[in-house]
Amino acid sequence: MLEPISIDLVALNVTSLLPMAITVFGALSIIVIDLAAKNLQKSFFTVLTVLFIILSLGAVIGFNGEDRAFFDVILSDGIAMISQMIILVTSALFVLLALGGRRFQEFAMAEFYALFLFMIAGFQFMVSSDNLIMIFIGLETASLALYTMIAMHNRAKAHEAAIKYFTMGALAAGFYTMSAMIFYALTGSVEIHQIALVLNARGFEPLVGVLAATVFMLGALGFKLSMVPFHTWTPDVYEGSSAALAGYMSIVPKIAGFVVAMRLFEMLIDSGVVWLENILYVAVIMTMTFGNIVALVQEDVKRMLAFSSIAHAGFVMAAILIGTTEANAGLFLYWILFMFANLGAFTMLWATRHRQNLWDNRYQHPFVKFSGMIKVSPTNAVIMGIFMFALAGMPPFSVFWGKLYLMSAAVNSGHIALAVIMALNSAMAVYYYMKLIVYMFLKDPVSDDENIYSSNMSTVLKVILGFAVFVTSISIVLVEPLLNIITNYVTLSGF
Amino acid sequence: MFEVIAFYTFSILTILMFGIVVLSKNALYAMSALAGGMIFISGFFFLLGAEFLGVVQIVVYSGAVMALYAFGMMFFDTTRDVKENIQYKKILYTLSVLSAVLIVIIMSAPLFSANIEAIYPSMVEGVGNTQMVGLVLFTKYLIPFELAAVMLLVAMISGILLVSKRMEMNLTEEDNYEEKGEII
Amino acid sequence: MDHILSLIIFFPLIAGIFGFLVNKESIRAYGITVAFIEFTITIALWIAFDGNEAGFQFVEHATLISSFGVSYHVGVDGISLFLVILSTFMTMVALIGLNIEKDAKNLIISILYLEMTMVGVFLSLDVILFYLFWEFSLVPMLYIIGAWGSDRRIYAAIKFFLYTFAGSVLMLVGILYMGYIYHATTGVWSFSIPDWELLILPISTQFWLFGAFFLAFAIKVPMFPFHTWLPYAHGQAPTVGSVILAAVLLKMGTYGMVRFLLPLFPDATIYFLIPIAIVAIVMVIYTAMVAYAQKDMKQVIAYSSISHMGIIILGIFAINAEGITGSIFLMISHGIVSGGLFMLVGMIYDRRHTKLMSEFGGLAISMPTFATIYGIMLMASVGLPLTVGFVGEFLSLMGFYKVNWIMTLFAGTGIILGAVYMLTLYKRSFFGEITNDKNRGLKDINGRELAAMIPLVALVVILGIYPKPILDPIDTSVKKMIVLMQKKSVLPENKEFIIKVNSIRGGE
Amino acid sequence: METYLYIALFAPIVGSLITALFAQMPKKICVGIFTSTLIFISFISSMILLNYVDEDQIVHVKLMDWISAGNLSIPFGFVVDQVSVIMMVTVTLVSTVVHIYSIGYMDHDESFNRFFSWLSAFVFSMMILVMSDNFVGLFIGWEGVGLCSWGLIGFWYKKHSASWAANEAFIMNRIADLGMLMGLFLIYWNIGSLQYDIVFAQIVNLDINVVTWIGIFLFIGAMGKSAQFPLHTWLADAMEGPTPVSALIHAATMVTAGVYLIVRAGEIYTLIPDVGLFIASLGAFVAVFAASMALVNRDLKRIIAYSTLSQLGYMFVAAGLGAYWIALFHLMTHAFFKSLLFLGAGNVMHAMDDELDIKKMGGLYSAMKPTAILMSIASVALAGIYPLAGFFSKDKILEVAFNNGSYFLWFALFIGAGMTAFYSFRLVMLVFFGEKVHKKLGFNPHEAKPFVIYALTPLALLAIVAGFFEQSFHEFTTQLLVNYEFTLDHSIALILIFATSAVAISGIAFAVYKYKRGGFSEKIEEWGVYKLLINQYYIPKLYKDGIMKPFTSFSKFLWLNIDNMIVDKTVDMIAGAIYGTGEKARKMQSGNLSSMLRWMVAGIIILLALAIFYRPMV
Amino acid sequence: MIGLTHYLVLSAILFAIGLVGVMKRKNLLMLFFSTEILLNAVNIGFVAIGHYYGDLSGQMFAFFIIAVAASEIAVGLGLLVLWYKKTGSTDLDSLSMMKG
Repeated sequence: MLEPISIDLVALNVTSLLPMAITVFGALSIIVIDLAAKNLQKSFFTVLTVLFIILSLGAVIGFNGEDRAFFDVILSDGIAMISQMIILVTSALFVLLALGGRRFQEFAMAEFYALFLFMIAGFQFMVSSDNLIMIFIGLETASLALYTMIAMHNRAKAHEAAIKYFTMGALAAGFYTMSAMIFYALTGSVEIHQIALVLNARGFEPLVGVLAATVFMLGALGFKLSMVPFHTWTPDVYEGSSAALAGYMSIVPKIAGFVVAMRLFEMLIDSGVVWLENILYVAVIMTMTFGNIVALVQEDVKRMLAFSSIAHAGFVMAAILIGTTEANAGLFLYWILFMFANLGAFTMLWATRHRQNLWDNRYQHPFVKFSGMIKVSPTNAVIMGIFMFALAGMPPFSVFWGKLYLMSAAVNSGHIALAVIMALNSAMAVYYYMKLIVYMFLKDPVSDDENIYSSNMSTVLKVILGFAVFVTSISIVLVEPLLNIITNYVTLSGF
Repeated sequence: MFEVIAFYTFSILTILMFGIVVLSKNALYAMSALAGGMIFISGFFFLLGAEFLGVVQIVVYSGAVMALYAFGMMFFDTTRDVKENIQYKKILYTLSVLSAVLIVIIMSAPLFSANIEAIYPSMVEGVGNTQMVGLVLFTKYLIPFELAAVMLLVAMISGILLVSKRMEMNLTEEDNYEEKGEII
Repeated sequence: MDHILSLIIFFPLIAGIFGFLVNKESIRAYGITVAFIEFTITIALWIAFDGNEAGFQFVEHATLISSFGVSYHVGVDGISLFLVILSTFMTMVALIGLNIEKDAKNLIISILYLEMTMVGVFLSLDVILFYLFWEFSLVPMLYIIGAWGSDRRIYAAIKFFLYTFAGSVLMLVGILYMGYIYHATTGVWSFSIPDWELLILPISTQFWLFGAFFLAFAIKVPMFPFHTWLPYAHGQAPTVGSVILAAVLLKMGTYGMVRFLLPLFPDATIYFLIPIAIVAIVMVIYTAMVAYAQKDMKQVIAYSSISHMGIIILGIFAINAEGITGSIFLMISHGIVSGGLFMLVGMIYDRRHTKLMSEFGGLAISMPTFATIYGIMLMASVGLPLTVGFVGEFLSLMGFYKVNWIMTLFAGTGIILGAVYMLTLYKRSFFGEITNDKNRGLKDINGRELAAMIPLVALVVILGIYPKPILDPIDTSVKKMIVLMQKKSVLPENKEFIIKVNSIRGGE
Repeated sequence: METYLYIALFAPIVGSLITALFAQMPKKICVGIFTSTLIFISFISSMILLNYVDEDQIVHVKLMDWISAGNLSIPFGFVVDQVSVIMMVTVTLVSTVVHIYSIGYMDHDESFNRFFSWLSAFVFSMMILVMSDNFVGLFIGWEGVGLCSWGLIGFWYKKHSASWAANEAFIMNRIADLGMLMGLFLIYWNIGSLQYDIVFAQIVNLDINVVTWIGIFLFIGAMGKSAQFPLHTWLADAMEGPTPVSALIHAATMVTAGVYLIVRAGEIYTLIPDVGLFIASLGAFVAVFAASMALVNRDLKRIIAYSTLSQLGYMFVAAGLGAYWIALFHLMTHAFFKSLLFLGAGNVMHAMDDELDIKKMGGLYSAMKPTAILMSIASVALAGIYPLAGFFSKDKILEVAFNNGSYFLWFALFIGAGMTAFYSFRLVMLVFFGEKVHKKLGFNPHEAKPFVIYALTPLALLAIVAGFFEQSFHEFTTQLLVNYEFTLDHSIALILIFATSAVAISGIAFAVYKYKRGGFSEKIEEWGVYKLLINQYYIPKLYKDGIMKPFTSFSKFLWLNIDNMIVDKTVDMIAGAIYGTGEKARKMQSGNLSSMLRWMVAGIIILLALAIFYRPMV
Repeated sequence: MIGLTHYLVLSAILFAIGLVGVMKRKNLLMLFFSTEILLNAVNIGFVAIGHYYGDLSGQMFAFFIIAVAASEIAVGLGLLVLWYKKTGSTDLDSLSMMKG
């Protein structure tokens, strides 16, 4: 007979749900408001979204309860916290890009903001759980919202991008479930900590099963993290989406993916699955190198940034392979610093977004567009230059410190060869970032019209740009406090 | 014995059905076969004592999903044969065969372990499957369940939005620009 | 006086930022003023500098990333002092000689930033800080070459940038590994050079680290066979770029060798001494011959720079006070001389818009003063005694003689070949009758150019006659470093080697 | 006395520097006078110092520190002792004469002022060379005279051949300088100092091999400056410079610096007689070798230049055999008569509008009597006829060779003496006597200005009487220098003197006899020997084809083929390869969804295959 | 007796069929069918494993997978409709604006 259910509300730790609850509530309220009051401007929704995000961020920061909540489905540990912070801050910054100078289809619709908040909620759930079901649902919620948002840009390319992303996402979902199934078959559990326990008890036998599960998980997460050869969607999707969303995509889905990968793969590597370590080693190198090599030959800045984000992801994935606390802290540090540089770069693209293809039949932001920018629009050129240098890992700008810390982590754990490859890759990467610099600073302008570079510029964008420049430039003093916070959180969760 | 016969029958049928889905040139056949395959799969669920899931499978897939597909198909006017221009067939075949072989090899490995204790036992004396499912769903999996609701909401909003009239206008186009040209 | 080094580093930066406010017409005056003030500060530093003190002076320390041991740590000793002064001096001179009108504002501000990075490289005592300035120095240079250069400027600029950048990323790995070892040994994170100098490393570690650091420096110097970016960079760069590149940027490489390779990895240094010396000698002879074959005046000087850098390297790897002191002095003198030569070529280029020697001939007739100054610089470059060029060359070769006399003999052919290509250049361009009518009405050197050249000529002679005020502080610091090397080296035979090369008559 | 030292040293440079300011201005006669005065002051100071040193006192000063690093410490130190004071006097004396002479000679030159600036600078360098108290100081002067020689040979820089010769001289000297530098390094690393006094005091303690090497290296340096075989070609080419330059630099002073070095480092060379013998042999060889080239040459200045070369050979024989004071003595006397010869030649050149071919002259005696007399005196002195200066110094050298038992050397020198006499008078005869060829060619010779002639008289006087100071010179210099012990019988010495004088006189007689009658027939120009000699043994050609051309083409090869095609291409190729890989890898990005999905599946398959088949060892 | 392995192999075969469909199909609508097959194949596996462990998690997972599948179809069809409206095609090869 079934016993009556008695649930201790305190043990549920409801507060741990607060951040996600706020975002979901925000999304719902936006829909409701949209139903109630028509003709609201995009600025209203944007600001409202930001407010909800800030509230959620407050809830994350203010959280000091137990790790586990709701029958262990929710795991609010350190990396969940830190990644949520990154997700929320990035979201808040990027959603403000909606307030560009021109009107765009998607930003005029309240649903966009609702979907945006739903997506954040999805990612939040995804990072704060070690239950494969929960992760899956969170992932899908976020992805579905994201597909729609891409398509809402309402250009043929946006649709194409959305469909490509969606289809491949569906396949990746298949991989994910397959992996979960094999893990379940092996351990009878769908919770990572439980899986770890059982696998250790079984001595990782049959290894082929463990590896197969890992393989499918690699496929699923590799898709999210745009790991070679699961990366093929990245450039197309970035190109098709609006610059604002593309920039967002280069940060948030990946950090969520990294967290899941950390939870799962590091468990395996720590338990001595050398196979995974080797495979990841190769994958990391391939991803870095491929991203860099193909980025070299791109003609469009946005596509170039897409490939470069593949390379950056590969670089950061090395942290998972290394697996030390330092490396994991480095991962988050890198990603935060990368976020600011990327925010700036994509914002700049967004601000220079012109209604027509003036330069190339296909591309919105071909390199040619920027040639001689220093003469036409010097401030913009210098700002863009700073972001390029930052992305290239030029000291003293932001990403350099991330690179430094990650490479140091590699060296400290004895992965010297890896560090060398990372270094060589950064050298290679410099070329394509430099290409834009060369166009902007060294070539002659194609047009004397300054407005060409500011057709979507607005005060908000300027503020964001200013903020990004500021953070990127002074990151040397930010590293210390950031590291302290990150290391604190990462150590808390035992990574 | 019944189990064996049922398993093999259903297996053959599902494989057949899904084979048609993948190989048929006619979209209508493919869709019908998919619906059939889904129903046969629910047969496995019943066989395995997951009545609730079996019902859900029939309702959701054969009901909702297939209806959606049918509407879609009518919209796209693909009831007739579709021409598919398949490139690099050799690669396709190699990949197909390899994937089948490898996945089957892995699945036939002894994944199962007898000494694992169920955390959420499905068989409690005197309690039906549906009841058990309800119990677990509203305790342990309450949050995923709620999130699934959110996900469905997202899907709903997306679906409505994407096919709505609003996606046919273009704000940028309406803006008064002096230059003319293709909107990107 | 406590924060004079920070002042030296950041003054150009701040001045550069404010430079945006200055209007176009007066930007050149602004640039010169700033550079002059900067130079004055460095002179004040020299005056305040205690020449008898071998260690670092005016040290400033502020932690930046405590958990990782990165700090703002600057200081100056005899080795770096004069390179700093050279940087500020050459920047000033280059700015005085500058006559580019196009986008002068951007150019001058870039030069000021460049000045900051150069000074920063020489003053940093924290390796990360060093690396930061080291890398960042590429950026203004990229802009200067790429925006104001000649036809193939972009190719040259990118080549310069990528080549040097690629070299230094491996150094970064080396730096991190070194930091790791320090951490592993002491339990504390530190990237401070004085701290690192106390670390005794096992041989195999030394080898790897030596390699990582050496590659970066070798490319920067540039050593054969990593030198091909330099002729392009020089060939395409505007005069001001070439001047600073040749005078200061190349010295970063050799400075790095003195600052890092020798004191940190003494055993590896001795182990790799002969191979490096062979490369250096090949570099001396090979590039001297290539210089001889050039048709373009600027390329001759570019290749001659490489050749001279070979002698500097040889001096450094002599591991004795004579050689190292000499090579540091040679860095300074080569900075002055090659900078001056590039300026002179720039002047002639301004007049004729060509640098091909075949276009010239008989310039001494139309431009006698110019020819005289050119001649003085040329003789200094050839290393005539009583010019600044001789002292360093003499000491470097003398130092290396103790290590290996046959190799010194080969390296010494550099001074013969140097005379060959330099005199040929001079003869082809300045001597003979005027064959090309375009050369006939050329104006002799004007006031602005003279103002830029006179300080250089004066220094060439003064330092040639009285190098002591510079040699003494260098020598003090170098001797201390050699003692350190000797203490630190792991193998007893290396200890003996250091003693041997530093003593008269084989260690008696 | 230090004041005089500084005056002697710095007076020329003061003149030079001040004059340099006027370098680009039109001719100012006062410039010439000013510098000449300063040089004369320097000469007077040198004389005062000579007087002072004669009282067996040495002036040694240290002006300031120059280079100090490590254990090395090199000051600007100057020493006036018996050897350097002789050199100082010789140098300043000849310089004074040349300066005054040049006022007349360079009268019409547009770069009159520049000339005096260079010339004074040269004197200063030479003074540093001889006065320095250490090897590096000597090296400063060494290079300084090289520089000034470069500037003065190439003085008429518009002439291609002049600037070429200047460069040749500089580069040849550089080659030798490298040897010298090596010598300095070797000394330093074995003794720890480069001061003469310390080095000479300690040199005996060194291993003989080391000393040998030091000796060889220093001699290589000397070979360049003194144009010894095989570095001799520059000297003849250096005649492109103005004639006073040839007189001062390429006859009297600079080229003898090599001899001075050997004499100065006598303490080293006495330890290594083998090297000394080699030096002597080379000297004897050059004495004959150069004289033979002088026999047939038709260029007025080149003949004298070869003669200089030959005489330098004589000096090296003396120095090599340890007779340092004799080498020095010959150096001094040679300076007098050879510069006289050159300056006279300068007069002839002026008279002949810079024509140098002696076959085109002839019979100039009537037009320029004083010059002819002066040149004849110099030639007689050169030939070594009693009682002129050349006789005393040259005979002593032959005596040394004989005394040393090097009869072969003696014989070579003996032949050389005969040849010297012959070519000297061949020149005199062809220029001043015989048929007046120049009339036919339309030349209109005239004598130089009187003050020019007067300026030459001191030299002529010294060329005549200097020989008689032999004894006092000997006593004076051997206070410092190693004495040379003659073991020869007086009678044999006398026989030798007679033999030498005889060969010299017969050489003169032959020349006079032959050229009175219009010289040799044209036929000898067909002879192989003649061709060999007129082409300078084909050595310049060898250098040009064997060294310069291959060097140039090899340089070009290195630049175009190695540097551009290999070293640089490799770098570009690496970059290109990476870029090309990018272009190839880009194809993977076909944009076709189907292939994208296939890539994903393929990735999974590969990983699965690895999962099954790849089992890394833990 | 039918063991877990039977079910798993069945699941594997169906999954492979799904993969073949995903790779082969050029009609986007039919390609979406294949993704459904993938998820269904996994569902069988989950339920079977749950059954043999006597554990409900498998059924739970399968339940959520069904939900996800349904949502995906909604969004996917929406996108496809959008595309069809624009281009009049559901052919995968019509997605060819972006490459390289």
